Amino acid sequence: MSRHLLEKALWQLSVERSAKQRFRDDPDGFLKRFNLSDEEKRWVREFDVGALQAAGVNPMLTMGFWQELSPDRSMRRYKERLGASGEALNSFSAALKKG
Amino acid sequence: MSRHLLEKALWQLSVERSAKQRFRDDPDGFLKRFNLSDEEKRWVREFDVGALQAAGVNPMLTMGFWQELSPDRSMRRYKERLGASGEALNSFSAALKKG
Amino acid sequence: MGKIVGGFWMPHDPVMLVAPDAPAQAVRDTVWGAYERCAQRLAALDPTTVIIIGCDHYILFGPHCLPSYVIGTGDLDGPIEGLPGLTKGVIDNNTALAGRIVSHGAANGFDWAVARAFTVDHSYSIPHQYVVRPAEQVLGRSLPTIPVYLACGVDPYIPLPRAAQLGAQIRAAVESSDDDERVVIIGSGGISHWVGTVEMGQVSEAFDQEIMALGVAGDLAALTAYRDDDIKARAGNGAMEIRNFACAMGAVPDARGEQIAYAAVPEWVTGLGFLQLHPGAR
Amino acid sequence: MGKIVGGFWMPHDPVMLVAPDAPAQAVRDTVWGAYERCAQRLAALDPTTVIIIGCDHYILFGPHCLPSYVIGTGDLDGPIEGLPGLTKGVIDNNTALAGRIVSHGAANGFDWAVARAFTVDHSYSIPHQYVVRPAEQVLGRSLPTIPVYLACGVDPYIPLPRAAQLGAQIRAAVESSDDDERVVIIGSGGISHWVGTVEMGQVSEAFDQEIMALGVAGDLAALTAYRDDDIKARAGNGAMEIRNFACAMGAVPDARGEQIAYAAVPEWVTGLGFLQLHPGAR
Ligand SMILES: [Fe+3]
Ligand SMILES: [Fe+3]
Repeated sequence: MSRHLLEKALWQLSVERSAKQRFRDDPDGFLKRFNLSDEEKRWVREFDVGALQAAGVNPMLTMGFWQELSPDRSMRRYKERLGASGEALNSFSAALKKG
Repeated sequence: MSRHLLEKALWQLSVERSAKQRFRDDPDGFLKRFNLSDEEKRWVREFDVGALQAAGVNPMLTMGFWQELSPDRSMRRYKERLGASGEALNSFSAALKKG
Repeated sequence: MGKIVGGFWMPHDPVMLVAPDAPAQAVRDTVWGAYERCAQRLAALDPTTVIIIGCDHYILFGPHCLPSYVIGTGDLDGPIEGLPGLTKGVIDNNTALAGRIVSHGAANGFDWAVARAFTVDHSYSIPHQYVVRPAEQVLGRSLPTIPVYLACGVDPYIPLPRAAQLGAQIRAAVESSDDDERVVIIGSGGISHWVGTVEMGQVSEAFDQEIMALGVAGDLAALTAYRDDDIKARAGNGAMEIRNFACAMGAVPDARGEQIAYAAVPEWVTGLGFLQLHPGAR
Repeated sequence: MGKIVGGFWMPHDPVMLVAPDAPAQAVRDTVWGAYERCAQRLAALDPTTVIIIGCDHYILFGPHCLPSYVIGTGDLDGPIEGLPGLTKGVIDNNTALAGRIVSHGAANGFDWAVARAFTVDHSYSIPHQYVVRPAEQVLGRSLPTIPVYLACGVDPYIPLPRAAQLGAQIRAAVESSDDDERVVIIGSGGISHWVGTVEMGQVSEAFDQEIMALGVAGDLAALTAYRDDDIKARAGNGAMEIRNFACAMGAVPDARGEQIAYAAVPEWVTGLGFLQLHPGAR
C-alpha cells in the first residue's frame, strides 16, 4: 500500500486539466498508469475518501478531489464518507474550498 | 525582459504533452498566457535559440525545445542558429538528446 | 542597511470569500475590520518591501518535490485559484532582496529552494490583496512583495524551531543589505482549523488564545515548543500553519505582539487571529 | 551501525545510447568495459544499499520550484526519458534509510527537499541499469537504490563546498543507523561537456585529467575550490556535475580514488571518467 502513489494520482487530478478529463472519461484507464493495488484503485474510483485518509492520504487532496470530481460534491456527504454522523454533519454549511 | 518567464514557457513545452500540442496548433495562442514581450514571443515562435540563450535561457531548454518542436530538428542547423560556422558545425554528428 | 520594521500575523481563509455571509454581521465586521486596520498599520510603518510567509495546500508543489522552504526570486503572478474577490495578475516582486536572502542563506546554512517564475496561491494573495494593496493606496506607491512558502500543509513539515531560525536568517539577510530597505514580514495562517478531515468545522478557541498570548508575549521559545502531533490533535492539520507565525516572529527583532483581533468562526471553519509584531529595543 | 563502504564516479551520457556506434570500437570497449568493471567492483563491496547522486536537466523540476538538493524517500519509477537500452519500470528504494537521511539532516542543518513519489531520469538510470542491476545479478539479491539530485544543471546551483558537506551529512546519517547497512554511493556525472551551447561537441581533456587526478588524490578541498564561471568556461555547463563527484567523495570516509577508465569522446560530446572511491583508515 502506498499513500505516496495515491497522493501522486490525486495531486495530478487536482492540478492537471488533462488528467481530470482523462479520469472523467475513463477512470480505469487513468489509474492504470499508477502502480496501485486493485483495492487502492477502487478507493479512488469510488471516492472512498475515508479509506484514502485511513491509508494516510493528505486530507487537502481528498477534499479537493471530492469537490472537483465526485458526482455528489456536497460537503455533508463528504463528512459522512469520513464517518461523521448526527450533529457533526451539520457543523458547517459553506461550500468549502481548501483553506 | 525575463529569462524566467521564457524558461517557464520552454519548460512547459518540454514536459507537458498538452502544452506541446497547443503550441503546435497555435503558437500565438499558447504564448499569450505568458507575460512576455512581443520580441520574446517572436524568439520562441521562430526558434531563435541564439536570442533565447543571449537572454539567459538555460541551453538545456533551448536544445530540448529545438529537438522536439522545431521544423528542422538538425543539430547542425541548431548550432548554426547559435552562431557556429565552418568546422565547428561538424564537430559532432549524433542525434543528440540532453546529456 | 536594511531593517525589519515590523510584522503581522493574519489568516488566509478562503471560506471567508466563498461564503461571505455565513457568520453573523458582527463577526464579519470584526474580521474585515481587522484586515483594514492591518492595512493602515502596514502603511504607517512606511515600508519599502513586504515579505509574505505562506503555505502550500498541496497544489503548488507535488509529491515529486516537496521543499521545506521556498522563496520567489523572479517573476510572480497569481493567485492560482479562482476565488471571489481575488484578482489574478502579475505581482511586483523585490528580486534583488529575494536574491540576497538566498545567497545569504547559502553562506549561512539555509539552502533555499528557489522559485524563479512563480504563481502564488491564496495564502499569499489574501494578505496581499486585503492588506498590501490598500497600504499601497494609502502610500501612493508600489510595495513589492516577496513570497516565501514553508512546508506547513504537506509532510515532511518544516520543524517549528527551524521556521523561527529561518525568520532570523531572513532578518540577517535584510540587515546585510546596503539598501535602506524597510521590510515588513507577514506570517499568513489560520490558527485552529481542520482541513478536509472529519472534524472540519470545529474551532479550538483555547488553543487559539494560547497562541495569541504567546504572540503578545513575544515568547518564541514556547511558540516553537509545540509537538506536531499535539498541534494536530488540539487544533487540526490547518494549525500547522503556526510555523508561519514563528517565522515572522523570528524575523522581527525582539518582537512583542499586539493583538488586533481574534474571532472563532466555525462558519468559516477557522479561528482567525490578527496580531502586529513590534520590534523591541536592540 | 551503518557504513559507507565505497563509492564511484561515473558518467550518465545519453548520447552513448542514442548513437552507440559513433566512436571507434576501442573507445566503445573502454567505456562499456568500465561500466562492467564498476558493476563487478560494486558487487565485490557486498553492499546492502546504493545511493546515486544525479542531476536534473530541467525536466524533473521546473522554474516554480528549483531545489538545491532532493532525496527520493518513497516510491520510485523511471526513467522519464525514452532512451534505447533503458527499461522503464518500478525501482526498489530503501525508504527507511532515505527517511533517516532526511530526519538526520533536519536535526543537523540540512533541509532536504523530499520526493515521496518520484520518477528518476537518465542520470540515475544509466548507473542503475549498467552497474547496479548487473551487481544484483552477481549477488543474487536486490540492491535498493536511493536517488539524490543536486542542482547542477539549473541555477541557482548548489555551491560545490555544500555538495561535499551534504555528502558528509549522508555519511553521518548512515553511520547513525542501527541497521548494519553497507552503503555504496555513486556520483553520476560527465566531466567536460557543453550541453545545448554553441561549443557542444568539444571535450576538455586537460580539465578532465585535472579532476581525475584530484579524485585519485582524494583532494576534496581542491575539488570544491573551483569557481562556477571557471568550470563553465573551461569545461562547459555540463561539467557543473562535478558537484556530484564532490558529494560522493564527501560521503566516503577519507576517500582515496582509483581510476578505472577515462576517455575523451567528442562523438559522445563528453569526457567520460570512471573512478572508485576507497574509504581510508579511520
Ligand atoms: Fe492555509
Ligand atoms: Fe548530465
